[in-house]
Amino acid sequence: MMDDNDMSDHVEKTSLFEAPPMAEQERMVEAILFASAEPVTIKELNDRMPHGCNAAEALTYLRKRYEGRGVRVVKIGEAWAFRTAGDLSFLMQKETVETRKLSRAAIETLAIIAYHQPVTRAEIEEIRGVSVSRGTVDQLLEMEWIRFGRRKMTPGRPVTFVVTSEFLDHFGLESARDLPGLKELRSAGLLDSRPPPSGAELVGQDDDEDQPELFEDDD
Amino acid sequence: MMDDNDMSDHVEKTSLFEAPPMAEQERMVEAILFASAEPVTIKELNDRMPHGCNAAEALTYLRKRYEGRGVRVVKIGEAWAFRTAGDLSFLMQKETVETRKLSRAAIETLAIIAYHQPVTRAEIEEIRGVSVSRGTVDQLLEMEWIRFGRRKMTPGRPVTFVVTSEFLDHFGLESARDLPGLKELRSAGLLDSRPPPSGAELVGQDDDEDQPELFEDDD
Amino acid sequence: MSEAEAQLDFDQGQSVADRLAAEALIIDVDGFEGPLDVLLSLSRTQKVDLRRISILHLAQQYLAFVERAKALRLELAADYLVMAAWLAFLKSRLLLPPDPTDEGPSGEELAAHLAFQLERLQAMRDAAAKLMARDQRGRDFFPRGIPETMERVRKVKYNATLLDLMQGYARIRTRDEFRPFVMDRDNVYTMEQALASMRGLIGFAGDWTSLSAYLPLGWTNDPVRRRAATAATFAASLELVKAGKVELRQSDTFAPIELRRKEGSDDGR
Repeated sequence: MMDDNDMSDHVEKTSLFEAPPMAEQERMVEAILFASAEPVTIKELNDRMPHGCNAAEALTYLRKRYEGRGVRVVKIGEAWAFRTAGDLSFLMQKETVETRKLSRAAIETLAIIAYHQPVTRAEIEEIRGVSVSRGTVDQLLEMEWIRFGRRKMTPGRPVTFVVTSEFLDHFGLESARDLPGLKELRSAGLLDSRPPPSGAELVGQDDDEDQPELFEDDD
Repeated sequence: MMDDNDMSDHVEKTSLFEAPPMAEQERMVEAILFASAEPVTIKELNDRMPHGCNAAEALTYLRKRYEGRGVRVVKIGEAWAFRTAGDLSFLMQKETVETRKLSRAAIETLAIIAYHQPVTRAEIEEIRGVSVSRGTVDQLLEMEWIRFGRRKMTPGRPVTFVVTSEFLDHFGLESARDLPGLKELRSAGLLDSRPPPSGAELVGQDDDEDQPELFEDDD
Repeated sequence: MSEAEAQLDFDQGQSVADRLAAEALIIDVDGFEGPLDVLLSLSRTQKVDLRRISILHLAQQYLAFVERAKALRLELAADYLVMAAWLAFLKSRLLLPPDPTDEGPSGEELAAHLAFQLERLQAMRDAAAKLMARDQRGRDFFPRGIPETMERVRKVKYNATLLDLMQGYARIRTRDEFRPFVMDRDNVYTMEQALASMRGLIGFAGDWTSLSAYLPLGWTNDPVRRRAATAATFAASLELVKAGKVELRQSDTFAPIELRRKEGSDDGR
């Protein structure tokens, strides 16, 4: 906070352009995040708050304030939202939304996309050893848990899939880096796209001739 | 808040049937009010919270906690809900300003008022050769570019319109007399300066001899 | 371990529960998501780390599985059979001493890759389970139940420049004064114009005069303008004839058209 006495002269002159005090900015962030069911980005916060506000700073104070409360300030991707504390879920039967039961194939496909993103359909099939049905991908797209990523710079320029911030929000993740067990899987080399021994017929590869090339410049 | 130390003995003995500490109850009320799609009554709160809770008391603490915050706990009928603090309601509005070009009819009407003020609606219609819609005049009045002038001392005492200082401001004019005259319009190439193909008697008539009269009864 | 031993192992060396499980594998073949899924299930019976699994053993188990499935006359999808063929090939590679002249990957390399695939699939299944076990929105934690909608206030600001104003005014003045010429009609002479000018002139037309004499000044040289003026003047003279003001005559085809004021008509002007 500024020293008001020192600056009083200055403040008088520029009061029109002076940002509100930080406590006030914190209230504003609180109000905006409370009002929205969707996560709100820092940019959106700053856009909605008066000129000169620092939403990011106000947010750090707000997060601290709500630590241990019944609702919490959570980060979802690049955005922020209030969510009820997980330990109080037992109170919420009334609010519980029946989610469509996902098939085992859909859950596995989702996990593969989350852990391997950006990933092509052929890569998913290589990992699961079966072809991925259109319906499975469509369902995940429809739920807005996955979306199309950039095309791979490999022959055929196949589309890739990545998870969305909606996915992060649903599973209470700040980012895809926070996926459970991600580090362990990576260090175990299980997220590598290890090409099959050259010339070998691939297990699970039924008809994708271009499959071996898919992993050439995978990241 | 309760004194936990005083009660620790008691809590230990009856923990199975003991209500959660008040701080915990407050968190519960907070989460329920936050997540509920409708305002929640005390009875509902008690029904949803573990046995032995005192929702009314927890609510009192919660209200106090949110005093002066960006959101407040408010009573709606017999039920309770979170609402944005009144002084922050401006954050819930997104104002988009769209600049649109004034319609041709409005510009022409405005021009006639500026050049011929004070002018009655009938006079405007005579000059434009078409009737002037109410909407056009209302729009100009609303923009505060025109206002009502004195009534004309003619039968029916029709109201007149004049331009406002707002209008002069917008167009960077000191007075309506500073509007470019017909001669200037012509030299600016805005008026057709070709002699009419025939009827030479018309030529010269559109010179601005009559211009001074435009402002004859200007006030 | 010989193949026979493995077969024995698979058939009899397991507990009842394991045999039931093996049975279930066959009965539920359609429930499997492809050969890799079957291999993963079979590998569990080895009860070792997937990295140390015996691929040879696994290959034998799979081949036995496919045999039994065929014996039960279950329709086996092509990829199960492709896998069987591939595993048979792999098994032979693993069992035979390596041929130094043979190019391509060794049996060990192929086996290692298969083991990797199985381990990776298992890892993804575990990860999926962990993911689904997380707190989920709408089940364990919740967003605001009464979101306050952002009100969109749309303000329209109208704008106009001085030039707009001047153009607007000029437009009106132009309309007023040159109404017939508002459009680009330089070379169009209207009948109304001709009528107006003839009305002023026919008072002086006591004698037969050529129609061409009535053409307005400045419309006689340019052929386009002359044609327009002639047509308009002729049409106007017909109007005047109809009104009983003038008489028209033409001595021959293409001869000049002449007109004069009709006797008795005093309305020349």
